[in-house]
Amino acid sequence: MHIAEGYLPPEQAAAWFVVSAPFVIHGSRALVRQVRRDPDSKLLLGAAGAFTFALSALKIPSVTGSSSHPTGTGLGAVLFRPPVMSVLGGIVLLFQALLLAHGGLSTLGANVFSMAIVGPWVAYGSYTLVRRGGGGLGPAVFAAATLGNLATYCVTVAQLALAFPDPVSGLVGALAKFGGIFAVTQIPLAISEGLLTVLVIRLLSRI
Amino acid sequence: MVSAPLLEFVGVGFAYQPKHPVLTGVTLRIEAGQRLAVVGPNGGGKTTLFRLAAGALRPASGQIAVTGSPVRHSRAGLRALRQQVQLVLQDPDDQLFSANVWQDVSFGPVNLGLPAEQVRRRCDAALAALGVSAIADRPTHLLSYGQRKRVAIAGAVAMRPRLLILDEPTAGLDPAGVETLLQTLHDLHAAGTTVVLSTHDVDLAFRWADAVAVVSGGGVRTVPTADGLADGPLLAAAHLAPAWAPLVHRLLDRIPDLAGTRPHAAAELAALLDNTAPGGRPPQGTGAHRDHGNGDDACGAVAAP
Amino acid sequence: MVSAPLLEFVGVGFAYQPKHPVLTGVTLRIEAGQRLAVVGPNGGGKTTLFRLAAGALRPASGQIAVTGSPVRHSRAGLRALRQQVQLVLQDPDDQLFSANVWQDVSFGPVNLGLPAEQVRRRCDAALAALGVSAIADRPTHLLSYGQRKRVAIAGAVAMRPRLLILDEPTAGLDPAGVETLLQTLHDLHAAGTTVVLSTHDVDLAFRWADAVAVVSGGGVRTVPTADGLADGPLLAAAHLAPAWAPLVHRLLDRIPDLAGTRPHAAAELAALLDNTAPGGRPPQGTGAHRDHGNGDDACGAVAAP
Amino acid sequence: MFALDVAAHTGPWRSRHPAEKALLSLGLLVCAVALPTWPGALLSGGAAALLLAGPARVPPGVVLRAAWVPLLFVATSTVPLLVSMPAPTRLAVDPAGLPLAAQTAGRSVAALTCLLLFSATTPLSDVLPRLHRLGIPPAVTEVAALTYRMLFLLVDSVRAVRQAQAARLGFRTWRTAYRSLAGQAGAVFVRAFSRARRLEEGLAVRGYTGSLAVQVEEYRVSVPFVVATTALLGTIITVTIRVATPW
Repeated sequence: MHIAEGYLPPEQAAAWFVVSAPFVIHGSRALVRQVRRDPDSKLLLGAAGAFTFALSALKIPSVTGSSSHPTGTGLGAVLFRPPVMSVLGGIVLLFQALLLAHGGLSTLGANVFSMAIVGPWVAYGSYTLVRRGGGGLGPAVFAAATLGNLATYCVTVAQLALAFPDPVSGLVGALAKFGGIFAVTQIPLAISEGLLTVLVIRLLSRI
Repeated sequence: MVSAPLLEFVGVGFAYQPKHPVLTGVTLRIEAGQRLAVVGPNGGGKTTLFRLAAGALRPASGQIAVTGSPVRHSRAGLRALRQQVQLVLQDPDDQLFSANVWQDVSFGPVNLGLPAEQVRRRCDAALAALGVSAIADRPTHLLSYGQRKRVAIAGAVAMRPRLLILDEPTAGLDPAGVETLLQTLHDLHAAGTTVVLSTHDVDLAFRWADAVAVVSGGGVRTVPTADGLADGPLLAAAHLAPAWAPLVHRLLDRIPDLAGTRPHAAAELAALLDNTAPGGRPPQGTGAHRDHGNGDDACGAVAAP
Repeated sequence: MVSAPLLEFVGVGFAYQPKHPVLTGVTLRIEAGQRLAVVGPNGGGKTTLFRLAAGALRPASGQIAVTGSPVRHSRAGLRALRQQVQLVLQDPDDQLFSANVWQDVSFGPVNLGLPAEQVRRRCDAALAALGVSAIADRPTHLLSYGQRKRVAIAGAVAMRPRLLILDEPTAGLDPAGVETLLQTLHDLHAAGTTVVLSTHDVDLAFRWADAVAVVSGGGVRTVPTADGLADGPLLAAAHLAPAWAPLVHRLLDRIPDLAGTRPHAAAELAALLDNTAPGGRPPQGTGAHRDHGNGDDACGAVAAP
Repeated sequence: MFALDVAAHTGPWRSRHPAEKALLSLGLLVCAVALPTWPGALLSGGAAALLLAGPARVPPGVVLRAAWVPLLFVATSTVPLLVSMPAPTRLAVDPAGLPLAAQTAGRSVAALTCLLLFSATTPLSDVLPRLHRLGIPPAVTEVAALTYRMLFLLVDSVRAVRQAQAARLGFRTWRTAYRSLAGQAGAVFVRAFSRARRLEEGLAVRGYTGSLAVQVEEYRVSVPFVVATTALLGTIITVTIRVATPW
């Protein structure tokens, strides 16, 4: 779920850039170091970015009739680790904004924070926790993808609620309103992405 | 009795972009049991024609019918079509998406909802028909290009279509690979499948097909193989070079010893020449397989010395 | 004066996996100014041979030399090699890394550290040589397959190599595309570049090349074109069909009117037949371009009626 | 493949310097977002719309198709602004939210129009190799450029595989559809990394040792274009401040 261009008030849009910047700069430094050590990894990183973008061309059938696409944050975080995903995710979100008008430039900071930072970290954390707790690959991947997607959704809702608090009940009411209106599509979608990612990882682990 | 053709296009038009039609008013009949080669320049609409036939695209105008019934593009209509017509794309990687060969070939039969035993039987048969039974448990991405091509065809064959359409099946294969594939298509045809393929190799079309469909300038013209591949203006319009074989036949008819012989491949001509050389070299078998199926152009046997 | 060949392999062996050698003891000389066609079965080692020549692989045994100096696989050695030898792979998407044609072609010259003005001049010349100047500002992903092939070749030509090696440059092109590409290669050759290409099309090799290198069974045998493509056992060992043209030449010599004529393409034979048909049809120009460069097999002009 | 990308590569502004187009459309975008929505967003959005339809000659169909998904988001997320929640279990339509809803939706639509003006006129391949001038490390811009090149190949693969699966009845039931989707993602993953490996080999042959520096086409910066852009932005800013500032 991308926040559309111009939807956030200017101060808040700018604030999310400030929040995201350290993560993206840290990720870029890691990327530059990796590329310097191994120039060929540039091509692998390009492929990883292109793969993450291409996932948005998958059409998940959804209960509400419309189809939607997976965020790919869970799969990306498990395969490529969160620091790299912050840069690759940023590149992918930029391309989605410019090639598809999904998201936007003014809202790039906010979308990067939800989809390229929080989503991957939550996914990676869930994956690690389930694995350490003795869970199998399947449950770990399911948790990573579902929780990564849900975390992205929750952050987006919080970003909208912060921008537009309810005149009566304030932030809490706004969270309930924005959370409610997107829950219909986003919660089934998170579970779908979890199931799909398990199937993908199973397929990939067999080849 | 005049029966409906297996597949029929009547006045079919199609455009990817509104103002640039790829096909305009295409009329085409594919009869059951036919071997049809589709030739034409790159970008001329061959693949579009095939995608229309397989229901992957919906015609902008005109009608497509299978055994006389118009194709409906509803879910049920497409499902019915796909059990009759299967298309194998040029790049096998576009069709291989499972972890291993067996799973990939079983994809269609499993989706048909067949019981496990029937799925197994169909896969076994399809793998055997394509000569890839031995690699059934290999991961698809570790196969050679030629093997991937055969597995992609096996996936379509496992659907047991009445019409099998292959887009450039011989592209990228070496001559030995082409021969083996032609033998396979020959066997599938003998077992009752109608086979359509596209190719840039007019000599291959000449020796394999009953009829040739020339796609160019948005239209399609179907002609019997021997006429079509000797028709200079028709070929030139489609940016095609003439085939060697029909020209060689004309040459042979001017040599008294050889008049009436009809070699369809260079190897056959080589054998013929060695057998009838003025010096009289000893005869040699060619060993190569080939088809002699041009109905209206019966092949003379290779003449004995 | 005996000068060193442009590229020479002496006893070169290579294996991707220790126990499965792809090439064993290959000896090959490519003379400056030659046009060499490399033929052989898929998986037979053609691409490996090319990668060795371009310095992308390091021979396990034996030596590769350019104009008499052994190739060193150090950074500087490879840099020197790449200014002499450029390889164009079969799939253009394996070499086009940029989304913009001009940028992609400029990669080599920029990488050589040339000043901007020289880079520009080289790119302009390379794009013009390949006939793709008009699409210099187009994105790679909107080009047709044939255009991408030409851009990939332009990228190699911009390096101004003395030896240009092309892996299956005509694969996937339609006959008109093949003719245009051959014309381009003809022009590059005329401008002083030594050109080596691999192909499955023996008739193409026959009409284009001076010499043919047959790669099979881990070894390479180089023979003059006319001998090689009429050598049945040699071709059979490499899973190749014979070429039509040399067989047709033997046939023509048995027809008194036509003896000595040497058509190299089916279109030329068609014109010849139309001009000398017993019925006497009016002569037609073939219009098609082709090479007559087989040094030891001088081409007779197409006979007048 | 992406209508906006095709428009950017074929439109009349194709050979304008990307910085000119960035100044114009991103300048308008900043005005739309940062100035008081009335009349700032209306003026900037209106200017962007006129430029799209006029000199940039972007087909209206391209704009509308691209705008559909973000407009759906704007419509959905504006609903909560029109509703208030006086108690945790009560929702009430709140006419007082109308000005904020109109302001937010208006700003978003205007900013979206400015974004479309940029993306429908400026090819990414012109932008990415120039970004290092803004201090972005070349390693990052080169990875972005490779991503841009390869994503077309991969999105093509997704489509081709989807069609091939449909031909073999891969979307007959929910169960088969999920299996097919996983197949698409798996196939694309394998394809992505085999592409990377093959490109690595292809570039090695071309002499790649770590830098993917290329020469970018030189576009002359048009002084009239820059002057006109500055004048337009200046006018929008002045008028907006005049109108929005209470005397």
